[in-house]
Amino acid sequence: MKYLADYANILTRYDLNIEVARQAARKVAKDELLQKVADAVVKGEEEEAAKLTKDVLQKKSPMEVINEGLIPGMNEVSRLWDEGVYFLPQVILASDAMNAGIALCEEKMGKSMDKKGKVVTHTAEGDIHDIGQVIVNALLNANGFDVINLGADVPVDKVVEACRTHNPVMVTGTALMTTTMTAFPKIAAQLKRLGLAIPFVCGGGAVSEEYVTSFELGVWGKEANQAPGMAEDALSGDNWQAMRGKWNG
Amino acid sequence: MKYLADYANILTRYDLNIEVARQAARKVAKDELLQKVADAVVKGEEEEAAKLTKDVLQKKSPMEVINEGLIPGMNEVSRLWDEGVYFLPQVILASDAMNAGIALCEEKMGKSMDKKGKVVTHTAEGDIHDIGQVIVNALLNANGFDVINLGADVPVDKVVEACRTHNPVMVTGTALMTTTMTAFPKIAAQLKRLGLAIPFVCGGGAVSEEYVTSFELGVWGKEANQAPGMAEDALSGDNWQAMRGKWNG
Amino acid sequence: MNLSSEMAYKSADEMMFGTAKKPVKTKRGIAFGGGHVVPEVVPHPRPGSEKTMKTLLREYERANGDALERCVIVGHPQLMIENEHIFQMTHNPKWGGEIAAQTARQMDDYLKKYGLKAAYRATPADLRKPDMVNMRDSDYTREVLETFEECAKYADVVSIESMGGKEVFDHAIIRNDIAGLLFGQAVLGGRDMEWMWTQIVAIAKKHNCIPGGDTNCSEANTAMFMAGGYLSKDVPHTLAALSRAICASRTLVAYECGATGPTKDCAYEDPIIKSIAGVPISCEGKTSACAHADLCGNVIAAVTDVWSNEAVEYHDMFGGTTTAVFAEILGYDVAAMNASIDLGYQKEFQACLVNSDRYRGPHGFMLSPDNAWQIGKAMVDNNASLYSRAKAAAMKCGELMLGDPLLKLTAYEKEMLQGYMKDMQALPDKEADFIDMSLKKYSKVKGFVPAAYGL
Amino acid sequence: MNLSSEMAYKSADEMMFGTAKKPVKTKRGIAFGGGHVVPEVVPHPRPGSEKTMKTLLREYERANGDALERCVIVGHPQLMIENEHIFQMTHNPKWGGEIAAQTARQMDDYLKKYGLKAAYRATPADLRKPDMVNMRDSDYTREVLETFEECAKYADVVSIESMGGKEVFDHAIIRNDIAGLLFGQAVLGGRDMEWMWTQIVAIAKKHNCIPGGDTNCSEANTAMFMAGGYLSKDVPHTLAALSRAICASRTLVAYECGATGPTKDCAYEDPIIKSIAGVPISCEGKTSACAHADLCGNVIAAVTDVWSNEAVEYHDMFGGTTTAVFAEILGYDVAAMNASIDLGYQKEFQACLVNSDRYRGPHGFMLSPDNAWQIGKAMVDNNASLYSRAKAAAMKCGELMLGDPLLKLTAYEKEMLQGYMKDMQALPDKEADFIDMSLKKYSKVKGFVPAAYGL
Ligand code: B12
Ligand code: B12
Repeated sequence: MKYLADYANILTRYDLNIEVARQAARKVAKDELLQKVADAVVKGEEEEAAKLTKDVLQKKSPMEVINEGLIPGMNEVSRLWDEGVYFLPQVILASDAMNAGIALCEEKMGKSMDKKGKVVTHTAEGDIHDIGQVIVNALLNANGFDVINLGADVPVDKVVEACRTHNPVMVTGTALMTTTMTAFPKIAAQLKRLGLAIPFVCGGGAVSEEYVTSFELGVWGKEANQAPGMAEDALSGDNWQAMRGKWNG
Repeated sequence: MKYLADYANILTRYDLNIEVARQAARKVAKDELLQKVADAVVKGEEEEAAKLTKDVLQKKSPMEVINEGLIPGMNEVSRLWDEGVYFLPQVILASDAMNAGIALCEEKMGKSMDKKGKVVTHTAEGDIHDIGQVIVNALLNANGFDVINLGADVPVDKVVEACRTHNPVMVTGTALMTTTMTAFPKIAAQLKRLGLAIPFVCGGGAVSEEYVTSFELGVWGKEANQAPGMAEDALSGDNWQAMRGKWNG
Repeated sequence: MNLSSEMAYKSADEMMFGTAKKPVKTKRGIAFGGGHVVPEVVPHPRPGSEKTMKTLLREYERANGDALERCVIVGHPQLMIENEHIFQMTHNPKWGGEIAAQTARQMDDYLKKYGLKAAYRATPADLRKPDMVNMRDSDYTREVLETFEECAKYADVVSIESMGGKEVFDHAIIRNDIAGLLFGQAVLGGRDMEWMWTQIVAIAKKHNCIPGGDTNCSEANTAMFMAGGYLSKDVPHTLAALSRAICASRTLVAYECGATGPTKDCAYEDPIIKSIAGVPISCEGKTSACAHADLCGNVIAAVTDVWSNEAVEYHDMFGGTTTAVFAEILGYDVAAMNASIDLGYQKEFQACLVNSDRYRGPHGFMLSPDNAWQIGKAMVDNNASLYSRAKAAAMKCGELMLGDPLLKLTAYEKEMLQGYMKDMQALPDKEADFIDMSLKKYSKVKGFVPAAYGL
Repeated sequence: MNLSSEMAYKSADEMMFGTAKKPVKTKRGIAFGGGHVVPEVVPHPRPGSEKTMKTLLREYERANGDALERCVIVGHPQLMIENEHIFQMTHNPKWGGEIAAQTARQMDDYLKKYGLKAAYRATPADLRKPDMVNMRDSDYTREVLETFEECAKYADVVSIESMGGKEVFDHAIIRNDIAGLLFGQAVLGGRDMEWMWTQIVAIAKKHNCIPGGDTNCSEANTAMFMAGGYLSKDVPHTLAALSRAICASRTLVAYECGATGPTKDCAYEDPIIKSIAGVPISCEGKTSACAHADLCGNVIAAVTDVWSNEAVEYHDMFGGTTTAVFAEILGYDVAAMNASIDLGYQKEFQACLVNSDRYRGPHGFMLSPDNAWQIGKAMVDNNASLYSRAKAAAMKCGELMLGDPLLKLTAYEKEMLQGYMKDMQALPDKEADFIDMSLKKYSKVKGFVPAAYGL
């Protein structure tokens, strides 16, 4: 078969035109050892992060290690992700590394560190398309939120129940089938009835902005990486109307 | 360029498989002369029909010529059309011929013959796609209905007004643009308010069954050749619910 | 205006998709007919969005933007977007202008940010329905021309689907009246086009915008859609094919008045136009199934320079919005065509397109490049008048259809065709005589005003 | 079950769309892979229609009927309709069966009335999400198998998108973990398929229904969609390509268990499958843009025997309902391909499809027939285990991508690819050792139950 050497008339590799220049991670810790910990997180090396955390815990308090090593490292990762330098797997691996470190610190403290706030996540009843949710979970986690992960194919009542018991700052839903997303308005209605006006961020392939903004509490999520920013807004007290105004339309 | 002699693997000429065998028109008049008139209608020969009508009117009463020559001829045409032998133009030309004959008879009677019943037809405001309506008019006409043709781009009020003054057995609307069909529910609503529960048959490329059956009075028209049958039903007293039950769903 | 006396192509073999004798360049670097085929996507706004200019602007911002974005996502190098005006965009000329301006800005951004080459075509709606308004002197007439002024400031290309002769055509098409088609489409339509297009070309030049072209959608397409597929019984396919041949006489007028192409996508007569005028043409076929069905989905691409979907209403599909989806499909369609060009396989590829539909029906047959060229040739050889070249085109088309045993016709359609041929032979040779005859014959046609055509 | 040890094709040059080494015939006279390409349209019901069996029956009656009618209107000789079960059709096996029965009746009518050759494919939904139910012992498992019983009575073809190994895959794909893909897709997925497909084939045989095939939609497609187009940053395209190569090891199991094809449309690994198994394959690309975007819209058609749109939700477009519209487009796509076959231009046509996408990205590159064949060859040469052939496929795929300078990769994706290659080199040769290693490594993955795979 004949193969062309020049395909400029057939297709354009825009991805090559726009690739973001790689950049080294910045120093984020004031201290040699803690920087090592941060580096392990930035590199997404779980064992390394655990090992280093153990060592540092000889000299530093758990909260120091968390707040001046693990978290700053993760923040640096978030920055690189936001700027398009990092891809999703690097973020996930980094958060695995951070979590390994935090686990050891919590062990030492004898209590678990307090997270920013709770977010309940789920994929709609009858729907097992949960990768979008998996990404959302990982990113929220990486940004210090306490994720109540209900998994996939979750009945309406179970979601409502979880909101009642955990009273999260935000609840999310993912659906990739037009025949399952119909659960979202039902959930929103029940939450309202219970006086729980929690911002309900819905996303997933089948879910359109038009659909989500057609029921109260609904805020449309286009990309999983919006989830942390949305959670921050909810944490800072924005109600669903304010969030819809900011993220939709 | 290379051309294939056999394209059986590429396409199937279903039209050849299903062509309806032509058939001669039947005798429909009991009398030589009237049969000639009927034949002229069946052949769609306007001048011929007029000429023959003139002659026959020497010996026969106008109502005889109409009821035993022109109309039976047209009925035969409708039969050939229903059976798929005749195409639309043959029907139109036949009705032109019939109308030419009827005009002469009416002249002689000094009054116009009474039609089966009135039907108001229009194409939606802002929409000039009126061919569907043109066909509908022709077929209704051919079947002896008195067509009040409002033409294209007709404002809502004008349609409603026409219904009030003419009180037709049926009203039709055509729209080929999704941005113009929105006039139909408005018309239906006003008719209801005025207590005119006239079956409102809506059709046209953009108009779906779902849409038309979503408002009261609405009956969906798929093919123009349904129009006469629908008008007959309306004439025989069927209300819009009955007609929707029969023609839609 | 001189009626064309020569073919742009010496033979049909010279005609190929992607290349036109007279290529046309845009400011963002697209060359229509410059060697490769360009996709053209046409979104249509959702019902309700036409309520205000604001809502309509937002609708088009998304619809047009989604198409541009999808091209970047999958790697399509070029895209033309056409907005076919809905009533409100031409009835309020500012609306059409604002939407053109907004889209031009979007396209500049995509060029700067990614290097995507895009172009915008504005197609004002011809609101002049002959039986309802005076073609040359009505508010609608003035609105249409004003809308061209507004759009030409920002659009790369302007086009229209003009309506001349429609009143007579509508009367004739459902009466098997071939003379009526010749009069309505060619004699009246051609005259109306000359009047319109001298003005459109002047407006476009003033704003250095490209005067694209016209289409006989209002007549030949109406005939084609009424003829429909294998189950319809409204109009014989043979008559629709003759109506197509006839309309080439009037559509050609745009280019004789200075329009340069890219022509209008729904002008299925464009292969004939290209053979004579050599302008880059835009065509639509299989990938415009979203807008209508036809029996020439592949063959119509055989000599095209731009490939379109005619129109798709904007809404969500699983794979994204309709405009994104159809921009992607059209882009892949042309990617294969352009690959064939660079591989040197375009002749083979073209043969596949042609053989797909050549015998699917009269339209596919007459629009095969060889037949389209012959119809064009008959036109330039009989260019005494709009009428004479239209009749010559129709006669040639009929001869070709009756002459090829592989083109099967139903008994009914063949019989009809033979009738049309007889009717045409009986018509006068001179346009003047034909006009006299027709003015009498059609004087009673609802709304027909000879003066509106300068008659 | 014996793992394939030979290629069905001696070289990639032998592979061509429309023809398969082992054609498959249906009762209404279609021969898949028998010399010409067949279109396959896939409607999806509108939300709300799933409420009762009655409403869903009506929905499919229209959606499937519209596609059949459109084929008659435009002249397409053959059509396969697939109904991909929504949850309710498999959760209530009777529903799936009733819909299959209804469609079979419609197809019989169209054959009798017009001579249209149609076939029906039923694809029960694999409700078994590994982290939620026991793959071999759950109500969902029983429902799926019962649904096959119900559908096989009326359908021409049955297929499934099986889910084995999904729990480990989901963990691995977002962690750049190539070993996890090998374990989840090949080792676990292949074992689950052997368990499922021996039963599916038995059921199909019993009702003399054709056991079509499987797809790694749940994993390789997930990776491909996450890699997305040129703007996504979820998964490197190079990893998605390796995931595709790996999945060929498990998808092939269906045919090693007696499935005969036509394969499942969304199995982009099918060109590799065809090179080994010689079964007729179904593929989807540009015309499935209605369902998702991909970077191999044309090349994926290069060796296909059936051409699909993956899925389109049923609703109205200007040109008719979506199923009518896409049946028309698919039919025209294959009409051009079939014309090329009868003209003897299929090689040139194929070259245009391949060159359209060969360098659009890793997927288009690895699925070009020459590369697909080489990946298949690596599999049969390393057929000691599901693991060994999967790793060989991935290694070969990686070598090819790194070896062709015309396949441009972003610096990031190239670096990642080199990393995956190193990781794979470091893995054990023997499947047993790899399994030991993996059982430890993934023991903490949510819901992973080795016993559910016989481990
Ligand atoms: C011909 C045509 C035109 C002609 C119309 C001529 C005329 N006098 O009708 C002209 C050129 C004027 C035209 C103009 C435009 N058009 Co136009 N046009 C078409 C086309 C190609 C064919 C329509 C047609 O005549 N079909 C044949 C007739 C017989 O079908 P029908 O009317 O649907 O009728 C059948 C059934 O519906 C039924 N029926 C209809 N009415 C009734 C009533 C009853 C009682 C019953 C029982 C049955 C029934 O019977 C018939 C079958 O037997 C369509 C393409 C398409 N897909 O439809 C576009 C189309 C309708 N046009 C379209 C557009 C956008 C336009 C323009 C705005 C384009 C422009 N920018 O200029 C302008 C409109 C200006 C305006 N204000 O209206 C769009 C509409 C999009 C939408 N749905 O909103 C379409 C769909 C093309 C497209 N895909 O974009 N157009
Ligand atoms: C992978 C896949 C599968 C996998 C799912 C694996 C899994 N664990 O998720 C498997 C094989 C299991 C599968 C099964 C089926 N599938 Co499936 N599947 C897909 C596919 C190919 C990709 C989906 C995907 O993962 N995309 C990537 C993810 C990352 O995208 P995403 O979830 O949309 O998330 C993005 C955004 O939406 C957003 N987001 C999502 N959620 C949230 C939440 C918040 C808070 C925020 C801010 C953002 C956000 O963030 C992400 C981007 O960053 C799609 C094709 C398509 N066009 O989508 C079909 C598709 C979704 N599947 C479909 C179907 C029909 C099925 C089956 C019924 C088929 C069958 N007969 O077996 C079964 C379903 C069974 C069931 N009960 O669910 C249809 C759905 C049609 C519909 N819309 O109704 C689709 C669209 C394919 C098609 N075109 O037909 N499928």
